[in-house]
Amino acid sequence: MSDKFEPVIIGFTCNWCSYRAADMAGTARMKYAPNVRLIRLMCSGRLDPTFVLKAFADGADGVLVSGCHPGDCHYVEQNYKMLRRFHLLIRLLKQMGIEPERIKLVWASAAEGAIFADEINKFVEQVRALGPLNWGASKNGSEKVMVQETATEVPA
Amino acid sequence: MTTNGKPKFAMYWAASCGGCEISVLNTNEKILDVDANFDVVFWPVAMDAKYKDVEAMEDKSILLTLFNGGIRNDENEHIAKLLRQKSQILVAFGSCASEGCVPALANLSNVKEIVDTAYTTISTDNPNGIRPQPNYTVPEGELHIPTLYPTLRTLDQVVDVDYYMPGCPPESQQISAVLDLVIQVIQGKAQLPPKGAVIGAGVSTVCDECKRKRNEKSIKEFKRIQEIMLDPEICILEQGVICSGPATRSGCGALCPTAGAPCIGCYGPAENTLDYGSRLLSAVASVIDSNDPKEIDKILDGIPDPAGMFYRFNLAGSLLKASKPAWDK
Amino acid sequence: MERITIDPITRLEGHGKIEIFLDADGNVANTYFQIPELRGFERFCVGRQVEEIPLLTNRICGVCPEAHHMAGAKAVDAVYHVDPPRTAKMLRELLYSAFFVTDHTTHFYALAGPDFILGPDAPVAERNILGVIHKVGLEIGGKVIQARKYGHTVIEMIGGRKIHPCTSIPGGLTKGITEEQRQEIEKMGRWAIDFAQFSLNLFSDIVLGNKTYLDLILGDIYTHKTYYIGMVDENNKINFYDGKVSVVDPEGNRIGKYAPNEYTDWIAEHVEPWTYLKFPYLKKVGWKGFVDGKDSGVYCATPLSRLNASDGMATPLAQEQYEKFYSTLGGKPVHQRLATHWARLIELLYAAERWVQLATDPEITSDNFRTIPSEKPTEGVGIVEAPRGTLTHHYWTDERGIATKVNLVVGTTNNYAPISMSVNKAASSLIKKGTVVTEGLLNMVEMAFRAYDPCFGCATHSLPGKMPLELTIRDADGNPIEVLRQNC
Amino acid sequence: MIDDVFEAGLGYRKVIYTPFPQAVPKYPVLDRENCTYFQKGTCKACEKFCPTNAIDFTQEEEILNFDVGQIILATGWELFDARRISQYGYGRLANVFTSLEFERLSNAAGPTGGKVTLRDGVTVPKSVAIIHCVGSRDKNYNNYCSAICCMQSLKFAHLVHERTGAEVYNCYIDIRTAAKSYDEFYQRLLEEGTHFIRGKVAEITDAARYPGEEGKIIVQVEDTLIGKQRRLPVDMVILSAGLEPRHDHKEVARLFGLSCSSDGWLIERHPKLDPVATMTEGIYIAGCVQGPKDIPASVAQGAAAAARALGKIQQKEVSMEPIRATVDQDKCSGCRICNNLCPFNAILFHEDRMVSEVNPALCQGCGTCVAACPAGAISGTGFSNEQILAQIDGLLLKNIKTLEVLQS
Repeated sequence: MSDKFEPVIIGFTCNWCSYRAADMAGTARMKYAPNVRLIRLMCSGRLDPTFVLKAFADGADGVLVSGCHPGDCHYVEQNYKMLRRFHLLIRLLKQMGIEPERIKLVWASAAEGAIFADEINKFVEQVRALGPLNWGASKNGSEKVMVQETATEVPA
Repeated sequence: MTTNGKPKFAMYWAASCGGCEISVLNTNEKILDVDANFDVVFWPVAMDAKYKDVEAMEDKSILLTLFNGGIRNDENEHIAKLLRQKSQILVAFGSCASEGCVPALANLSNVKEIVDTAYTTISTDNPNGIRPQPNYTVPEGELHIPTLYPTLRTLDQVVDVDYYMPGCPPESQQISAVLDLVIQVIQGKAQLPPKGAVIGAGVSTVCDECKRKRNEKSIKEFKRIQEIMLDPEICILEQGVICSGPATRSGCGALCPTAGAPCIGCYGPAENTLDYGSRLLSAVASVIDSNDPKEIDKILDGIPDPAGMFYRFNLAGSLLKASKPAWDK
Repeated sequence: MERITIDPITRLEGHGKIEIFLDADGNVANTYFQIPELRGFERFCVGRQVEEIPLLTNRICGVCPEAHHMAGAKAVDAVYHVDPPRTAKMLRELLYSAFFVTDHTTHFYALAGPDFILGPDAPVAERNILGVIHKVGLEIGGKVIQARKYGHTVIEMIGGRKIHPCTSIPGGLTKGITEEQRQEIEKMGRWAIDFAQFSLNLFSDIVLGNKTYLDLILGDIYTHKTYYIGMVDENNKINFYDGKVSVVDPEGNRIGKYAPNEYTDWIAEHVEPWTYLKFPYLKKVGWKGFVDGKDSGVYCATPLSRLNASDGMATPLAQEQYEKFYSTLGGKPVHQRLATHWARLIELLYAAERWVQLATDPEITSDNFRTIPSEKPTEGVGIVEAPRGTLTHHYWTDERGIATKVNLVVGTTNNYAPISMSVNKAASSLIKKGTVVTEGLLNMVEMAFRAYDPCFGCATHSLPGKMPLELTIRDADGNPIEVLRQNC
Repeated sequence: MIDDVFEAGLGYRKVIYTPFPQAVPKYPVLDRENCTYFQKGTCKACEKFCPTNAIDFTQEEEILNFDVGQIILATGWELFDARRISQYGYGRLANVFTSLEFERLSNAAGPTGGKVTLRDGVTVPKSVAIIHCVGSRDKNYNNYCSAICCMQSLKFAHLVHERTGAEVYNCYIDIRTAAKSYDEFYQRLLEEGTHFIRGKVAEITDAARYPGEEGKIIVQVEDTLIGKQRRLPVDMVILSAGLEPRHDHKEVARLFGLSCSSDGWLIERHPKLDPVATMTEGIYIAGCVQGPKDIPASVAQGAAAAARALGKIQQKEVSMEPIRATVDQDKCSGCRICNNLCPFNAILFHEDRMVSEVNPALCQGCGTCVAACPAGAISGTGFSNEQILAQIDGLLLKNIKTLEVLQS
């Protein structure tokens, strides 16, 4: 067990692009940091800010949000609706004392497995540099977050 | 202690403003119904309360306790636990107990900042930088004042809560309706709602009760209420002024929008909603009329205080509960 | 050293606690009146949109949210350098007058009334509003409920809500009133005038007609010679909503009047390490400790203070009562704290008369209730008279109208030093070596501060109302030898 | 009249003409802009000559509305404009042709009757260079492979060889012959003696530098197989221009509620499992509107799309993906936040009851309205709040009581 801080990151992916990009990265045997645990949504437009807050409150150190490139949304333009929320959410997180560097938006097409993997790796390092957020464990007497030392296999 | 066979009733305030109590008093004649149907054992505002008597009671001997106010210090917490122990039904009464209300905005700052601010204001004469001390020795002896908790918490973050009654304060007619229901339950004419339910409010949101005309929404610019003359007939949010009505539980009768002011969200989140602020944030942001990041940012400059705007009444009860500076050492 | 703790904290929401230290002779050595809570409004209002602060500060106190709403509204007007139209100011003052009727009624009948009508030695179980009703008749209960109901009806018509009004914004109000509403308001106001006169007659019959009470009022136990402040109009008549704050010395001489934005020249707040609440005093005189007299900056801001600081009432019936007040009590200024209850009823009458005056103004139903601010927001002070004292809100903003600093000098806070002194004096006078501490005696101590109608909801930004007490007498080792409780 | 459309500017047509030999319906049309009657007000000679009185000068364009349940989009492609690669000289050098031009030139029904000539219409080229991947597989223009150019270029090489006996040089990046009988054709060309040079052409110019280059077009190319720069002096150059989406692809996509890839091709519902359906129920795509493809693939996809449409008609009922949003009518406050958010117009507002409702036949299940509903009144099957929040819990090892048991 190393002493190196392993950030826990929740990633929200779009069924049509980034989820497939992650899939592609996998099938192409490209490695990306196991710190990111992905949740599939049908569209980034499904991203409810509640999910992001829940992830942080439950102990995530970072949140990755990904969607189709602007103009490429499978549902025409729903990724823009996520974009609008994302911008406002960042402002809120800043006020709550969560560094904007802990949340990242990545546009990735289904073909961009390598780019997506690269972005994940960069983001993991970025969050690692910030250190643990420890939100869930910090509340008075509330339960401690269990963070495993080594990343386990994440069911898709 | 009275033993007239009537079920026992208690009402208590913790860290609150007293508006809940006033709203109960504003039910007027309903108070008499309470008196007729209950043995009021503990209600500081209306009667001489016997706290020690409560302590001496058997567990679960109070049928109904309405608890208002948030949990700011150990004393609040202590009595919350006591009343939980003594009560069959504990209701988080009002916004403070349910979700923290305005005082929970203090959870955006840490206690040191709060104290420093209070004792360095422009009118404060404090050349020696004095701060109140939990323990302080005066010539005659030692004095104690409680230490503040780092954050304000809701009642259900401290004890198990049976029902929630939202509102700042809960509207009198809603209080009357709830009291009627409980009286009917006692008389065997009605059933209690399932544990954990929100009572004395609707299941929809304030728009449901708002008479203003609504259209499809598309916002190009957010405005502050002092900047425009609002059309009294049309949805306030459509006019660019953020109104919390769409996300706020119904039950008040849309009082503020009817009076020309935006809803500020005192009735809390709608049914089964995990986080009030993110619901409202998501809704408001979704209808911004731009796909260009720069323009979106410019439009968002019209919401200079998202935390205050979206968590005005709900910070303690939100997912994040408090800002990082509030709890970070 | 023996100590007596009058400790409402043990009732466990804790908003006031009195420590009485006895000296070796068993006499009172000193008292400390502690406020153990702080909610931090001055901190967390920072960063908010300034027009929202009048809504947030409402929640300082659910008993007098109208006062915070009005002080806040005037402060945000000043922040935006905007002068609301006459109709807006009148509507706000109309709401505020109705509120004063409600609030003063509640205090007199529910909190102070029992002391006079039933007597301080009456059994605890009877010493409440129900006891009052039993003594003077059920009809009064109905009238008190009616007065509260009417007041709240007007508050809701203009303020949008019965509790925590929401309609005051920078430059005026979000809405006006209709002619039908005006007629209803006028009708209720006329009833309120009758009710106020009825209340004064009741006071006159029961209290002034009873020599024991009169002696109690005029006695030294409840007397302090302090400065007084209160808001007055341009004719130096009392006004709750607008004007300048008049300051008079213990001899009744006006030493000046200050406008809201000059308050920092006049008022400063002293800090003690053993309590969360600050002690305001007159800056020009200086903080000399918990003493009265001309050299001590301790001042008082209550109904009695307002009468002392003014030259009279702006309405005829109230003016008559004002004159009667001073002729009965021996001229200005009146220092006897228990006279505050009478002063409160005179204010009740004034508020009811003002209510009708404003409701019959032809411009009150005008549509001109808003001025849209055109200047950049900067800084502003708003002052109103809250029922429990002069209330000052001071906001600073950046150019976007986001609060950067907030200062609040709240009604009850003004009176913290005099309340402490009154408690000390009452305790010192009543508790002597060998005294058996009875509930009645404890209540006499409580009466010392009840006259101020202290609202620690406002002061601590916590809760209002009648204070529960726990009095503990401890021996030299700190072991309790006797415990007495009231309301706890 | 020069026929800019079908003959690619190489041939002529009359003012009254049939657009192309296989036009459906096969009716002649009248070109108003060039008709003497429409321009000057007199003539109508044709009217007199027409034996069936088929000419009607009063006819106007009209828009016909059809109510249909399904639509197959086969709006095709546009040719990459070779002028954009200015160093290739198209439009400047007369004997640089595009693939489309050469297609007409080599066609038996074309302007030259199938005779391969230079721009003068007379001279037969003695050497021809065919440039592959013009505007394709080039990050300056289009990243994608246009799919048809390899086989098209091989066909051209074969035709040139067959009709003129000229030397043919094919400059290619890769040869892609991945379909039945394609590679065999490539082998045949190799045997015919066509030169294949692996390398991307740098420049096409008429500036002669060496003897023998005068009067020729010189193709500068690096032959990467031998690692040498080569200059090919030829008489004729054919640019195998790539396929591009139609210029109005975005409007078409918007009209039908579809989305395009970043290249501009319409996106199918699923690249493997549902290649002709789209995200909009009842809209199918076939041919190059979905991506570059050759004729067999286009025909196959067209037939597939037709079969899908017929299948729906046969079933007489519509089955849908179970991922749909629904509005809880009790919780909906009628705030109308969601009304404007659906690109498929699936959300309707009932003025009478002041509630919104999702039309399940139109909803595509993206979930945007679910995320935006401030009342939490909209829920999405398969991706409900509870389900996603439970996933977050699970991934963060929260609220999992059994886990500790398992670990211990």
